[in-house]
Amino acid sequence: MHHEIIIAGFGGQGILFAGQLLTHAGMVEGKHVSWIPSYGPEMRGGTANCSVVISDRGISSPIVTEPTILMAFNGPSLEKFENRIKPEGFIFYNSSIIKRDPQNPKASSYGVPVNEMAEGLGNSKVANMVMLGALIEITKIVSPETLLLSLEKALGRRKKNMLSLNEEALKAGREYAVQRLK
Amino acid sequence: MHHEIIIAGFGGQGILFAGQLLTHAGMVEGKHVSWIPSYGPEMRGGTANCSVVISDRGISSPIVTEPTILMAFNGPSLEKFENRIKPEGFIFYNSSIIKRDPQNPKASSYGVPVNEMAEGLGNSKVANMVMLGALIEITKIVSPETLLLSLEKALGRRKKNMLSLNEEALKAGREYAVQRLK
Amino acid sequence: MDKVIASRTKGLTDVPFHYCPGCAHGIVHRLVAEVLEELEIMEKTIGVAPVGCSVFAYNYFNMDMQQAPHGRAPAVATGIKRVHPHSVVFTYQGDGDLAAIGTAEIVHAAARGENITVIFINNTTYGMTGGQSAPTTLLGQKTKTTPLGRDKEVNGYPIRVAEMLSTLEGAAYIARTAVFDPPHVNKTKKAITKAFNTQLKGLGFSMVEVLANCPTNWNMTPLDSLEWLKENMVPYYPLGEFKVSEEVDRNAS
Amino acid sequence: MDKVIASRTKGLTDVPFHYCPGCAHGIVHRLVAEVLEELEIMEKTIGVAPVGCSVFAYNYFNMDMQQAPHGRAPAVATGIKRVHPHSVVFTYQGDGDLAAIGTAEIVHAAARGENITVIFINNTTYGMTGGQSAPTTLLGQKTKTTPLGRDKEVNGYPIRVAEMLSTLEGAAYIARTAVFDPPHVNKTKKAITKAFNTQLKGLGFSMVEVLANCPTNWNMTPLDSLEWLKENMVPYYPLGEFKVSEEVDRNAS
Amino acid sequence: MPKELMDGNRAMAEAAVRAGCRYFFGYPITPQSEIPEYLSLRLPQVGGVYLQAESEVSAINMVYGAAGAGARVLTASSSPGISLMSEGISYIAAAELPCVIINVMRGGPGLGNIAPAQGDYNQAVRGIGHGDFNLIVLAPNSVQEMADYTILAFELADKYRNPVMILVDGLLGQMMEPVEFKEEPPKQFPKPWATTGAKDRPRNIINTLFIEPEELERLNLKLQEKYEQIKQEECRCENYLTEDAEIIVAAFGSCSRIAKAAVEEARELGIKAGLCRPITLWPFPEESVRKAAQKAKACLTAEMNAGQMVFDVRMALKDRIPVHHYGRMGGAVPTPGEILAQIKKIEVQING
Amino acid sequence: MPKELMDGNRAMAEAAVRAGCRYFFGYPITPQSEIPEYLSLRLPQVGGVYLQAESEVSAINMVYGAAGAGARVLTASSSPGISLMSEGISYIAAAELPCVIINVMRGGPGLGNIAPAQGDYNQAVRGIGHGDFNLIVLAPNSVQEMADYTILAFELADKYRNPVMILVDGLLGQMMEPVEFKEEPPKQFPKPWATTGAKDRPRNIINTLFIEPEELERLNLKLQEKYEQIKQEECRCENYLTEDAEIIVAAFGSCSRIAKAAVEEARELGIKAGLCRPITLWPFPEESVRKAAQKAKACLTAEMNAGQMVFDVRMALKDRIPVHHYGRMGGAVPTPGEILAQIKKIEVQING
Amino acid sequence: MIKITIHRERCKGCSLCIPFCPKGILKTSETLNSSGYHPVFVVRPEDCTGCAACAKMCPDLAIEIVREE
Amino acid sequence: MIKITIHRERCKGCSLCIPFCPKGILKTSETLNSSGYHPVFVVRPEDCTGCAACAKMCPDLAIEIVREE
Ligand SMILES: Cc1ncc(C[n+]2csc(CCOP(=O)(O)OP(=O)(O)O)c2C)c(N)n1
Ligand SMILES: Cc1ncc(C[n+]2csc(CCOP(=O)(O)OP(=O)(O)O)c2C)c(N)n1
Ligand code: SF4
Ligand code: SF4
Ligand code: SF4
Ligand code: SF4
Ligand code: SF4
Ligand code: SF4
Ligand SMILES: [Mg+2]
Ligand SMILES: [Mg+2]
Repeated sequence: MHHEIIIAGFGGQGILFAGQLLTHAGMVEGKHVSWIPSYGPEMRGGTANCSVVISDRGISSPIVTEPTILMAFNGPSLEKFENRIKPEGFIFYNSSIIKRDPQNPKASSYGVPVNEMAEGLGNSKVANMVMLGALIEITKIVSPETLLLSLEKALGRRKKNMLSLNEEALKAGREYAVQRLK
Repeated sequence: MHHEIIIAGFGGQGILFAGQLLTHAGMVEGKHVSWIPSYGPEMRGGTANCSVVISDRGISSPIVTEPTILMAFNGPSLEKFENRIKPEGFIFYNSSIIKRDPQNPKASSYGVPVNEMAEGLGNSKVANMVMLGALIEITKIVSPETLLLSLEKALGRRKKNMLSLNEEALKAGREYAVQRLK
Repeated sequence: MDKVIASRTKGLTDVPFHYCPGCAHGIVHRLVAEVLEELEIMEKTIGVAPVGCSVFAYNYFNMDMQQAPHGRAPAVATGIKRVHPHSVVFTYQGDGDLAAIGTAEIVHAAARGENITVIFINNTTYGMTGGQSAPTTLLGQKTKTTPLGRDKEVNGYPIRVAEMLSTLEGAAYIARTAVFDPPHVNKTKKAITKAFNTQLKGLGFSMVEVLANCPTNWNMTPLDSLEWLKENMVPYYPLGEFKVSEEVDRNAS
Repeated sequence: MDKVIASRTKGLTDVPFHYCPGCAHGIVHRLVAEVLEELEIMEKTIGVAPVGCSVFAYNYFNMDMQQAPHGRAPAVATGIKRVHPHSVVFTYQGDGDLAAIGTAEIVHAAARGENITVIFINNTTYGMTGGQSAPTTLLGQKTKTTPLGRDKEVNGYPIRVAEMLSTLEGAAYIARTAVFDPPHVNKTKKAITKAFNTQLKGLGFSMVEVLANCPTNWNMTPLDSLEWLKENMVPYYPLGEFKVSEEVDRNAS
Repeated sequence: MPKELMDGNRAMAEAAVRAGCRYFFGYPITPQSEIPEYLSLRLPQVGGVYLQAESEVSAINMVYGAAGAGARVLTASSSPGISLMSEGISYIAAAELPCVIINVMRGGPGLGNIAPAQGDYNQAVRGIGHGDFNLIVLAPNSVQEMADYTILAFELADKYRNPVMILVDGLLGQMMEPVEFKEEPPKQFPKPWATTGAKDRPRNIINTLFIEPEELERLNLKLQEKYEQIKQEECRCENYLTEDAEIIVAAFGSCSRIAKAAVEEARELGIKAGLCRPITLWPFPEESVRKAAQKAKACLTAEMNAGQMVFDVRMALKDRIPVHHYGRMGGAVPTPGEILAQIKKIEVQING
Repeated sequence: MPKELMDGNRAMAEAAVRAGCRYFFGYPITPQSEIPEYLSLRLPQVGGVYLQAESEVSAINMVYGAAGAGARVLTASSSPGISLMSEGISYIAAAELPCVIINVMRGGPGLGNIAPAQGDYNQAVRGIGHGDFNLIVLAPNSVQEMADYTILAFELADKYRNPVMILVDGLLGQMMEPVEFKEEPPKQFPKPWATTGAKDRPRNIINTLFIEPEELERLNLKLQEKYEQIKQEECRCENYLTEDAEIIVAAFGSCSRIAKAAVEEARELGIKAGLCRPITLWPFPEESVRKAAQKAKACLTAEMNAGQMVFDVRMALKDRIPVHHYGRMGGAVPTPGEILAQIKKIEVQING
Repeated sequence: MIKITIHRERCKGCSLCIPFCPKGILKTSETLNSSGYHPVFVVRPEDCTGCAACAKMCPDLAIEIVREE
Repeated sequence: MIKITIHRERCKGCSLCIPFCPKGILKTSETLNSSGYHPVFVVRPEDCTGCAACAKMCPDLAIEIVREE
């Protein structure tokens, strides 16, 4: 198992955090992992993305140029990365904002209306979790249990109430995947 | 003609100035010349010396390690340099302060009581000129006329009265050499 | 005929600011540009912006600009002004820039009575690098490098730059203003005008310290940040003119 | 029993000073050393001397010493003091060192209320490098780099360091003294004592600015130089205590 | 100890604490600010001091003071800030004070940008500051190594009384990987020379002024002797797949990770490529480089600069084989594919 | 013009004025203070400005401002002060601003002393400041050359929009020799890019920030291209008695004067020695060095440092012949006799 | 008559203008502009007095006001 | 009784002590010490009051004063 993942979107969409979570879960499951952030000069707004590698074998280069998985949270991100995907790769995209299908025929594409779903749960900030839920349901890259564990660790004691919200969002993402994407 | 000269003494004895004068006169007479100062960290007191090269041919190294001429204004200077003199070289030393003869048998030595002679002229500061007078009289390294010209240029317009004093000191040095050293 | 009450000033280019929503850098950029336009000196003005969130100022101010090393704008401005003494030279500096790494440069530009104008944005933090503490961070204020709040035992006391520079004879005009409401924005513009007039009259060093917000690194909404500024910064950093050389006021606009 | 009225202090080594005849550095060295001896703190004192005529201070002060880069003594002292907070740390700096290249370091040491003591020798020139102008050179004063006298239009105005640093909250004790006659030498010693006591009480930054001569570079006899100091420096640099934190005076020696 | 997921900057910061470092003096600059931010919370917890200096010039001089006073002390910055430390670093080297300096390089010259780069190699290994002196320069290439070599850095600094630089870039500084901190206590070295107050011993002096040329020459000879010893004892290098390699790729730091992937891909294509990764950039592991290139017909250095280490590789190989250079600059990061393309090109040249 | 007897520092200062330089920003330091002292009187006489900055950091940034504003501008310092200029010099190189920087080297590292030394060679030619950039480095060896190359320095700076360093030492700076100033007016170059106030033209921007790696890489490629051109066009070297030389002594600056005397003495003893004197230290005149060594069996570099230029000589000669190094450090100046002794030793080695 | 224009694409939705309008006629839009911000708009343009309080606070020069005569 | 000693070899002949002596008993020597300075000496030691004004001004710690009891 060897996955190279790019998660991309606006700054503020929880892109980097989602990537860290995934990376941590991979580590907990005994995989080799790496995470690299990338952002522009703006403190607010602008674009952000991160590269995650989760693999059974040691990671030589943590740089991801041809991802096996793309998670695109806005249009520009999809445009930038969709054609770099490895054959038989996956594209997860935010269909709340992105109103067209990805153009890469060699990849399996999954649109998830994460903004609407997150707002439905009462907080637009958990859109990233909805997407993660769909991702792990489809790719099985890490187990939901580990991801929850990682989430718990990341949020720490102080944010107990955030935890259940994030948990719900994850679950919603997984359910959406089961019902609508499979 | 090729002379490598070291002039050495206490800071404040006009060592560097005497060297510059000699160098300038050499230049005016069409020789190749160079002058290098050397002094300690003290602003007042301490030791000072300079290396002068006056030559018919181009000067490769301006560094003087084996001088053909030493002008020693105090004891430590004589001690430091007397044994580095080239065979057939000259030693001029300040016999007002240095109460022993130089030890180098291969060099011709000339003691000049420059402090007393300068004080006799009313200003201990022209001791350096007295020594220069003796030097040029004995070695003919530059002519007295050129040296006076250089002196005039160095003192500039503002110090006319200093000029005649310096002139007198030069002359006294030359006369001493004629009468006592030849 | 229509009368324009508010519109884009020619002192700025058309490039949208990269600043965070509600950041005072935008307000002060506009004020400086308006003053330069109104004084009709844009064509002879050279601006200097060192490093800080305003490092991209050369994209915005519609005139000759030099970007400068962190903290060194007053030295760079001095170099320019000595070459072109009849030009108008200003620096635009943050509090990390001016009050930390650039302390020597600002003190000596003021002491020399260097005939330049300094716009000093005091937002109590290093905005650009993500909110570390600055020499102007208030006691108790939390930043990325004073995670438990600034402690005078460890980090000492915030520096009041305007007061400090006012002890220097070369300083001809020194004022501190703030931009938390429209009247204070007006006062800030007046002070900036006075500062540039000081330079135009050749009177020496002029500086306007503007108390500003950094909603992003303060972790506040823009409106809350203005409130915080008014309630916490103004008491420690009193507003007003600290030094006005006689001639500045004489027939000042 | 015999009573010693004046003798060499144990605070100094036996090495003769390299200073020029009549240079005040010697007087102030003696005063600092005497105070350290009298307060019985030599064994826990670490001195820092940066570059200037007093760069060889490590040869003279009979205690642990660090020589520091030009202007950076307050930073070096800060490093030492943070590692050994119960030691006594002082710097000994010239005016080129402290008021020019080291401006940022001294301002921030004072602002931090760094618990160190600074002895600041203001002789209006760069003694060691041969008499160039300093930030404290008086208007009209001739130096090697102001050959026609300091001109405010070009070089600006002399900085009054004591006054400037007194605007900073971290400064607990700031005084200016001079050493042109025995009574003022006494006052200087009192101020130095107070400064070290400030540190011993943990009150923060203390500095004594001492108006001093540089007969060599002023081109004067030592006695004339003291007269010049009194007549020209004192009017521009008034003597006195500029800042005395309450606790300093409370049962101060 | 379980593994933690950490970015390289924080891993170095935590490792410093574990190495017994209790003092950090620095000034914020991207992309290293995680180090001061982490330590501003962490150091006070262990009785240490985090102090933000007013500038990098001040920071390095605080380090000078603290190191002279006998402490294990750290500073960190990025390219422009390191330049400002040049004078201070020269003093620290001259005074033979131990300390650790982290440079998380970014794109240059000038203000440049905050993207990862390796343009400060020359500065670190031979040009920083005035006069003849050397820093020991360590170039880890993973978060784990960043932790491990930080501890080593403190030990080497104390052992040789010499400043040690850890030279990484923004990519390594901000990359997260699992890291494990070892439990062993750090090695300690006595410091009888430190200025701690001259109680019950002769006074100590920290000094770099030697007015007599003879004296200063003596210091220089002593330093050169020490550097010779370090060259003998401290060269470190990782050679990977080099035994039978016809093409050696030499790379350090983050770029060596990318080069490693390229080498692996080349092997899959049947090209006998190998990786030579200097870990100490000074002393430069000449022997290991020569050993790596024993069977090689060509060498390629891959760097994120205009060609800096390539110079040392050429010196080491004495031009026995051609040494090519592939570089990206200004914060641009090469991909394994780009390096592979270079390897292929060379393969064609040497094997026709 | 009649010859004048002048020290090297003043000769450079006067030459700068004659080259049209009207601005000097600097900070006093021995052994270069004659430059600011001279200019503080001289510049106002010709309508220029001498300004003593509060530090070397400030001085170099004043230079940055003045150069950006289109002026011919000079600064001068000595080793520790040059280190403090590192950051600013990197900015100036990145912004492609022309200026001249004089380093009158002294003994290092640290505060060292004020005696002449050549320990900043590496710093000047490859390590000063962060990022990939180069200064043009000129190394005159007489007072006349100091004057001539100062004028050349201003011309090269303007021509290539690049900072130029004149690298000398205290021996040259304070040595007096006859000097003749040429009457030709200095070459001038238009500066349409300068910030002079944007009247009747689009505005000008002086900048070194390029946030996108691609952009910054483009700047770097442009710089590298320029450096390549300079390498092609500006190498300067003096070869003396090298045609038939079996032993080449390579030396620069003041040390080359001493080496020259040693070579002459060797010739008198019948040893075929020759002198190769790089005048541009960057670009390093590799071709000329190779040419000088055409018939040579060995090379000796003589430097007042621990061995810095020797590296470039070795690179140039690609280890075709052994390259020895003789160095004095800390302000100690070698004598012709010392160098001669080395030549003799090598002579024995190569000719048995 | 006062004509006030708030440039939807320049506005970053910071709200600094809103509380300073004496007429209380500024409001945040529900919709996003292309930069992802909720811009401000004028609820009752006819009530605007042209006092420019809003424009003075606007960091992004999003507000233009003209008195048409 | 006051015993005042001026260390001839430490004195640099700067004269700073001379004018501050209320008794006017300090004077510059005609002869040089080994550093080349004309040191100061006490003309009438018995007149010395031990006021130490001289010692306070001396930069070179050349003056020692003891009250013998
Ligand atoms: C020599 C150097 N040190 C550090 C930095 C990193 N840096 C960039 S901006 C900045 C501080 C910005 O704060 P401030 O000046 O207050 O401006 P603001 O962003 O708050 O407007 C720092 C430390 C740098 N670019 N150069
Ligand atoms: C970085 C650096 N710049 C310049 C110098 C040269 N320098 C040595 S001492 C000094 C100034 C000394 O003046 P001051 O501090 O007033 O001390 P003083 O000699 O007058 O007591 C200077 C400029 C230096 N050593 N280091
Ligand atoms: S970080 Fe702060 S100062 Fe910088 S643009 Fe954002 S709000 Fe303004
Ligand atoms: S140069 Fe001046 S300051 Fe230095 S020792 Fe001499 S008199 Fe004192
Ligand atoms: S101009 Fe005045 S009334 Fe009109 S919208 Fe703005 S603040 Fe309100
Ligand atoms: S102040 Fe300007 S940017 Fe902010 S909400 Fe109002 S119109 Fe928009
Ligand atoms: S102690 Fe007083 S009386 Fe005695 S010599 Fe000194 S100054 Fe004169
Ligand atoms: S003050 Fe001291 S050094 Fe000066 S003359 Fe008097 S005794 Fe001598
Ligand atoms: Mg700020
Ligand atoms: Mg001074």
